Amino acid sequence: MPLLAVTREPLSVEKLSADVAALSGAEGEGCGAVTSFAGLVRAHHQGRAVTHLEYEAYEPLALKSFEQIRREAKDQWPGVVLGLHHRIGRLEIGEASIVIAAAAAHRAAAFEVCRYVIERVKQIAPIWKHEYFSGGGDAWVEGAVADPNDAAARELARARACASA
Amino acid sequence: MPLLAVTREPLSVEKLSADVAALSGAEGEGCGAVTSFAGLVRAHHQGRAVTHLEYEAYEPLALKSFEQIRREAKDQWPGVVLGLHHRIGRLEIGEASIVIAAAAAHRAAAFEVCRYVIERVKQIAPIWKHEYFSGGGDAWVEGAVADPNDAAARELARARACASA
Amino acid sequence: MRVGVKLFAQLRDKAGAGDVAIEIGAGATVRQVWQALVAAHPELAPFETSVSCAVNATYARMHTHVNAGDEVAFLPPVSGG
Amino acid sequence: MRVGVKLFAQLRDKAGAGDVAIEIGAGATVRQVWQALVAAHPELAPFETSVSCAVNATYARMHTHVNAGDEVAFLPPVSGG
Repeated sequence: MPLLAVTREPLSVEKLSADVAALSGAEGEGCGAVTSFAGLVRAHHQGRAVTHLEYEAYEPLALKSFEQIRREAKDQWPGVVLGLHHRIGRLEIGEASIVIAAAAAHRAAAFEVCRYVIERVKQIAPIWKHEYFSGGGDAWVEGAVADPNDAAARELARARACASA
Repeated sequence: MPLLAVTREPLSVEKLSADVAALSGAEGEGCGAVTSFAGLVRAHHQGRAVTHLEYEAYEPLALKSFEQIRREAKDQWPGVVLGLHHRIGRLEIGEASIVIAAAAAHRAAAFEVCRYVIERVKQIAPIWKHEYFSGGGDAWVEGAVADPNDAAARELARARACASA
Repeated sequence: MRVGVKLFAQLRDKAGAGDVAIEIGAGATVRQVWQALVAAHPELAPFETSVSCAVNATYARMHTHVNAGDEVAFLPPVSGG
Repeated sequence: MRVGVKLFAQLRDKAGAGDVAIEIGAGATVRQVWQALVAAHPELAPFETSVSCAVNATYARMHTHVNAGDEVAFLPPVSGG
């Protein structure tokens, strides 16, 4: 799978981490740090029992938003190699909806990119979560109003990603 | 392997992540986020070409330091499940010397614990890195003077772990 | 001219269709496409303040002009991750 | 009394041994064990300001008292991770 993808297949943190580490190791100072994030489907949301989820994406735009996020990350953290896969379709409890992996020479950048990317995905990726509840009923989750050019949102993601020391 | 370990075996981020996710999923709000960090052996260090490394540990004290770090993390981020494996012995370029995995209901705590733990390992774990150079020669790397009760060091680790927003 | 409109998530559920064809005058903006859509599907009106838009799978603005055959997408607040 | 001293990394390389037995008076502190060690291995003296210590595999202080048979470890600056 390419480093940026929207897919119906189960996600693998291990594979994506290995891919970014291999690319990072081939350049410059080499790869000294790999960070990853996986978002998993929880059995409860805001007090309601969830049986499963469905994720829907506007796939071509989602991929372009991933590319934008990668450009933003490269601008701020040159040399970091990013992998980002989002799953769509039906997901069961405990399955990963998103995996992010970042490889860099040193740990600070790898941590910061991983966190930055999940914040930006939640802000601008055209992907929607549909929750199905135990005992019936379902709801679309409404998150952020997507605006890829909102500088304040981008700054919030950067602030969440960057350590205070 | 237990969640905290010093080992001569190759490390697996995937296995450790799965272990912490399973434990986290069984409690409270369930597991919504898993973060990981892997430190890899780089081929270059401060301008010198490295052929391989050897890591040495005072194993029983290293394990106790891992337990202290876990207690510190639990105090600040209750509910986060932590896994921490450090490898010792000979390591080749590209191999992982350390893997950390953190699982939590929500992403902020999972990211912060992962970062906090690597900072604390570098401060207080009785483990030493011995570099062997291309063309001969070798050197022990001198890092931090280990002091498990140094409040300023602990605060520095916390500050590096915590986002500024 | 005719443009294709794509709707997602709640918007699609409310409208009862994910793909809608809209007839509109040449030189129309995305906002005018939205207004034509709401005229046909009044149940979409409450989304006006939170909807994002894209033209041909690129994020756009409500004042962006559209051409015949364009794919105009309207996106409710996103919730990926 | 006799205590066992464990040395790691540079300290072990400099001393040429990872395990050293030290004879010392009852009620001695870790610092006195260190001083006896340096008397036998003067090449360790430069580490005095950067060494950490443990007694029986628990971090200790230079003023900690040791007992016969204790394992006293001296640790140069650490570099794990």
